[in-house]
Amino acid sequence: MTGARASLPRMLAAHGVLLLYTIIALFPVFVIVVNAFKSRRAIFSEPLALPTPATWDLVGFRTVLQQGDFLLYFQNSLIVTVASLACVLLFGAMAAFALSEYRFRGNMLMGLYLALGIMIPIRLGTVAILQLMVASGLVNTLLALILVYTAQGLPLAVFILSEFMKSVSDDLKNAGRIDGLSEYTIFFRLVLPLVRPAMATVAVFTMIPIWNDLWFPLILAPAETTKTVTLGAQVFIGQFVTNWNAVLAALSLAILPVLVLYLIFSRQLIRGITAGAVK
Amino acid sequence: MGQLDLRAVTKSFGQTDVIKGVDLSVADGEFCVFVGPSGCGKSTLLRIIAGLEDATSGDILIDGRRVNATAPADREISMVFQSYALYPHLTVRDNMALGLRQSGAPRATIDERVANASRMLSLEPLLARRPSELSGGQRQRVAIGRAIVRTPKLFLFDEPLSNLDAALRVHTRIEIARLHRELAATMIYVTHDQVEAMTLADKIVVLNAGRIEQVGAPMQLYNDPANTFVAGFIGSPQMNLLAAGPLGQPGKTLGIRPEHLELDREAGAFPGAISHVEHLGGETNVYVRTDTHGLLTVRRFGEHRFAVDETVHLTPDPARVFHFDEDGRRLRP
Amino acid sequence: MTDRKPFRWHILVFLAPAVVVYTAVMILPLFATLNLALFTRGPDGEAFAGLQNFRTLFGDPRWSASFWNALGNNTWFFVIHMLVQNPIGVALAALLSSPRLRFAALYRTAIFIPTVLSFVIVGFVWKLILSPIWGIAPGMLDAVGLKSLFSPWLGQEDTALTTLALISVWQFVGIPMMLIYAALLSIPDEVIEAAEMDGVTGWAQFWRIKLPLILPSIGIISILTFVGNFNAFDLIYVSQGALAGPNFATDILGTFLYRTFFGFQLQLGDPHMGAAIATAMFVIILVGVSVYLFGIQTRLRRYQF
Amino acid sequence: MNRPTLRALLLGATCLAGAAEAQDATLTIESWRNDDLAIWQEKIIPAFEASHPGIKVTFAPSAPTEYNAALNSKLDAGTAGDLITCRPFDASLTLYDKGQLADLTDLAAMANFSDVAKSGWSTDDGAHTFCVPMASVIHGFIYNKTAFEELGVTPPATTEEFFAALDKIKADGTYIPMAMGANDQWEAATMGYQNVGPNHWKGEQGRLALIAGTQKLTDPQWVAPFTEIARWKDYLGDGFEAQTYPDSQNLFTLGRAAIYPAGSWEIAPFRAQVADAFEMGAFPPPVAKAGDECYISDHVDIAIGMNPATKNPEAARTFLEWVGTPEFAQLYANALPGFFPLQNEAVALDDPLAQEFVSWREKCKSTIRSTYQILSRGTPNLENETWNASANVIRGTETPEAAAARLQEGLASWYEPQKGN
Repeated sequence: MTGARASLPRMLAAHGVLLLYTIIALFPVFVIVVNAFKSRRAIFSEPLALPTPATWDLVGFRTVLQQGDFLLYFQNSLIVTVASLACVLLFGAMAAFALSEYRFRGNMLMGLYLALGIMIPIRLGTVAILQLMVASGLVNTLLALILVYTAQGLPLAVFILSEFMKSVSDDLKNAGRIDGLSEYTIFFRLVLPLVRPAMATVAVFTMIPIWNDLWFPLILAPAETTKTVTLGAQVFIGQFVTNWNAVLAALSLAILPVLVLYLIFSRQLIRGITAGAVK
Repeated sequence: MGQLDLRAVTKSFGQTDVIKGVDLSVADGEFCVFVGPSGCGKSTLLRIIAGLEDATSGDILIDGRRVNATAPADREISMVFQSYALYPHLTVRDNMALGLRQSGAPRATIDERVANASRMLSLEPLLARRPSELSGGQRQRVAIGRAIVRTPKLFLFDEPLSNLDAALRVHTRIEIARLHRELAATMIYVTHDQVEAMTLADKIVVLNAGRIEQVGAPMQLYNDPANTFVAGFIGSPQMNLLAAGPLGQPGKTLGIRPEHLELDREAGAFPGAISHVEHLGGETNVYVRTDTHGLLTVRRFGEHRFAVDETVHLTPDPARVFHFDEDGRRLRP
Repeated sequence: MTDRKPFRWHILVFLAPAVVVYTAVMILPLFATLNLALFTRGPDGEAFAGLQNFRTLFGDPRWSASFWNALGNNTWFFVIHMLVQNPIGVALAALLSSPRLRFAALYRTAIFIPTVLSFVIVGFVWKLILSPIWGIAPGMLDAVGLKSLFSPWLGQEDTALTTLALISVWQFVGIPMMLIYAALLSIPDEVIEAAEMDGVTGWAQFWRIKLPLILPSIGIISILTFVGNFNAFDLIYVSQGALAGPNFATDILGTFLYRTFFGFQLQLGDPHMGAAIATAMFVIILVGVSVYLFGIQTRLRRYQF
Repeated sequence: MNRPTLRALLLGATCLAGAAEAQDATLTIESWRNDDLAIWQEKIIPAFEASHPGIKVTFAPSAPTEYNAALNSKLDAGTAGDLITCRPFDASLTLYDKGQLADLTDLAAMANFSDVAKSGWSTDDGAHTFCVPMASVIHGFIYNKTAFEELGVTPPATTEEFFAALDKIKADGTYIPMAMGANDQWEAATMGYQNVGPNHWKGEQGRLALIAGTQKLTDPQWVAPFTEIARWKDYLGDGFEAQTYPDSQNLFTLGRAAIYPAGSWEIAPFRAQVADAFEMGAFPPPVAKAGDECYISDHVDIAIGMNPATKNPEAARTFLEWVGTPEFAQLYANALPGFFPLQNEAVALDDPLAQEFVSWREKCKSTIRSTYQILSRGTPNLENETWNASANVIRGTETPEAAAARLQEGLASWYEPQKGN
């Protein structure tokens, strides 16, 4: 198939480069997955070999299933991640809209204030956060985690979204105002759909640190009923011996839900963009 | 130099056939307008000529050379987009110069051509500005300028005036006509506005649902439409289509342009009641409701006074009627 | 603009939820912590010390040597990301956004997968791959006759940091790729088509049309990389430990801070010195972000399509 | 945060919670010993609960690297568990000083422990003890007995025999002579420096002299351990610079290395991993010449104390008394061979390798790691510096003399008795 715009050599070169990089990206993942199904001995004697009947070993997965309630941990992780994301996106987009759309006294300062959070690791505030959660009775609840992650995700979300909101056509918003739409309707009906790709992007990289965070679940919600997957998997990391079978099994299973979330968002990203292009 | 030939060009998007076999020749220096209702495939056809879409089958020839697999840039054409598609980050000058610079033209040539084009389009004072600092009409002129400097074999225009206000549209229309004369270049122009088509074209191609209905000079289409579609599409106000039977005429349908329908207060072929009158100064359009033929339009030159609901009588000029068969095809005597 | 209205409540409504949550859960705790930098623990409990902790951090040769070492390493870490991660990310995005590319979604997802991995397994698998003992990297180099190039990169002072930076690049290249990809897709088709007609195709199209239009996104990525790198911690921590060996060759501000603030092994946590380091980091990042916001971002032109 | 309000809230919550579960007192143990989760759940807790109805115990470990940081945060905010596993020396002493560990001096079970056993968890003057000692770990060398027999190597007693054995294994080429890596640094310090060191500085004698300021780290007996481990470089596997601690363990348990500089904690996991692949033996750190007095590092490692903020102080003390009994020692030592009880009363061990290790207590003089008491209280931290220095020395990037000089300079910069030396 030769088209006017898609020359064959160019396409082949593109595929070549992408394929090469895909291999680089996936090779270590392949190593992880392959070894999750092998016995400890086999992992280290031949890390690259595919599991054979002799080395096939589900001990990692068995340990994971026996040790603690991983289904519940997964559920907790999902609840925390999705709820935090929803809050980050909604609150973040609202604030970003206020900052990028309206001129008001202190706009610039407010923008800088909201950006301060990306400059200090939130981990430093641990003790004060924990005290806050104790005072409000939220220790060992998922809400505590959701609040922390929302706060943690907001600065970046506001920063990026306000950048993108500046590229939404003024004419469109003004047209809405002339048609009598309220500022809220303009935001929810006109602006939000147009920045959907940006929202998807923000969602994607807000969710990853949340999903993989170990610290706050450990401090704020270490109870059995509120454990997250990452925290649950820590059980297998010992002082002197780490049960790599179980760690690989638990953490490679933990990739799947984030991957699904990623696929959902990346579809939004593409849909949002193509929808915007159609006149 | 700028001969275009399309041979049995088709285009499908999945199951949908958008272009259903188009054959067309456009001679060097000709101003050819594709006209048709929206969704008829005229823009797609233009994009196929440009190389922005690939034809599903058929041949596209420019100056006799088959260009189906030639990149747009190598077809020696240029295009003016509906939304102008100016590069937002470049100045007017750079917008115009970019293509030439890319093809490695010497600096002097670029400067000269940009200077020529901007003189032709009165863009000189705007050369250092960016698109966001221009008005709609100015942007349109830059887009045209960008097309001119490349001295292409073929100019393609994709509804270039639809984003302009009425006065500017007339002005730019004349501008384009003048450019065509000065450049003596082949131009292909897509519009849904039959007035633009009539005023600009050497040759009009009427498209409907992915097929060419008729090709011809403006007056040829006006005076000799091949079917009811062309008859209805060309001319404003639209041609009246009457049932032929009650008038004892041959064929299924009878076409008569509003200016060829006689209106008389006393007597005529059939009666009707005036439902609305439009006074345009130079002409008066009278809308008449009839029992047998529905709402008909009568166009009379000069100022005339009619009252709404007044009963009048209509008579078609027998020398000016067109006869169409069941399928809408013209029955020629 | 709606300047004539008496009070624009909607601005308040739009800002309130974010500001409230952010202030209560993040800013107040963080500044309570940074405030610790002004105190020390003496024999009779905490005492106000003014800038003494900062004098120690920058004046005491031991503290300042550690600090400058960490800052230097951090800068190198950032440079590698800017020179490797972002160009690769942009290039991949450019390839992915080429029209009518098949399997684009597949490539995109595959390249993004490392980003979602937890640091624990990233550290594990790369140590396994690069290990001189278990033979993946040496074996693969051997297969192409380059075994002599292999060395225990993670264990040598001159290569460890670069190796870790490259691992981090491997993990996070998906993020600039995504952002740039989104930016590229939002360039109107007609502009690209106009370029095609002008003969500006392929790489030239990328350099002359697309790149200038996505510069604001590249700016965002640069600043995100900067902030992310200067806050980085986990990868080094899981692969080299809090002492960031060999011989502190991989010590960055994040590990230096963690070690000082929370303590490590027999070293007790010193929240006061830790807070001083955190404040220094905060100032560094703030300066970087301000330079970007006021020096660069205002000069980047944004285009409404 | 407004502290009084917070306290009130906390108290309120406590009362409510207390009323709800007046029947059973539940004790939560904070620990870094993820490794022992199964042992606690399956052996120790059931044994305790069987003899103490009305008290429920939960073992809640966190990853060892996060333990100190997480525990401190939770103690500061008041959400830590009732019982706290104690690191030895300053980490716990600081908690005691801050009132975050209760004074347990009056616990009856404390009588079962010697002052040395309690030293890791007592104030500097020994007047107060705040954790019940649980176990110590002993350093030495574990070797692949099968390989030794195959090559005709016998366990060495002197340094020269040790290096001769290494030479022989190296010459043969089947096995990597010694499994140790420099990547994680602590291996080099703990299993290298602190393992062979006591023979040079004569155990407690040298350690206490260092604390008193009468010896310096640049004295020959303190440089010699560095010189000795510097010689190990030639016997380590290819790329040992990037070899991690788990790599070393795997090298040995997969039968690829002949000698493993060890801590006794390896016994249980090695048993499980080696299974029947080969036989293991152990020998103590070699002495300079045959007949020299030998010293071993028998390091107090783990203890357990009480969070003063506990809601169930009575139950907690009951549990701690039980931890101080020989019954617990018996249970713990045999569940975790390699963690040796610190009680006065001898405990019968089942594991032959563990028996071998513990038998050295009879032949040699015990000491604890030189850097742990008092000397790692300032900045720079002597223990952490020793990790770095040991790894550097083994990698050959710093000479033993330079490393010793650097440590001495660091120590003298803040430690009064060493100043002016």
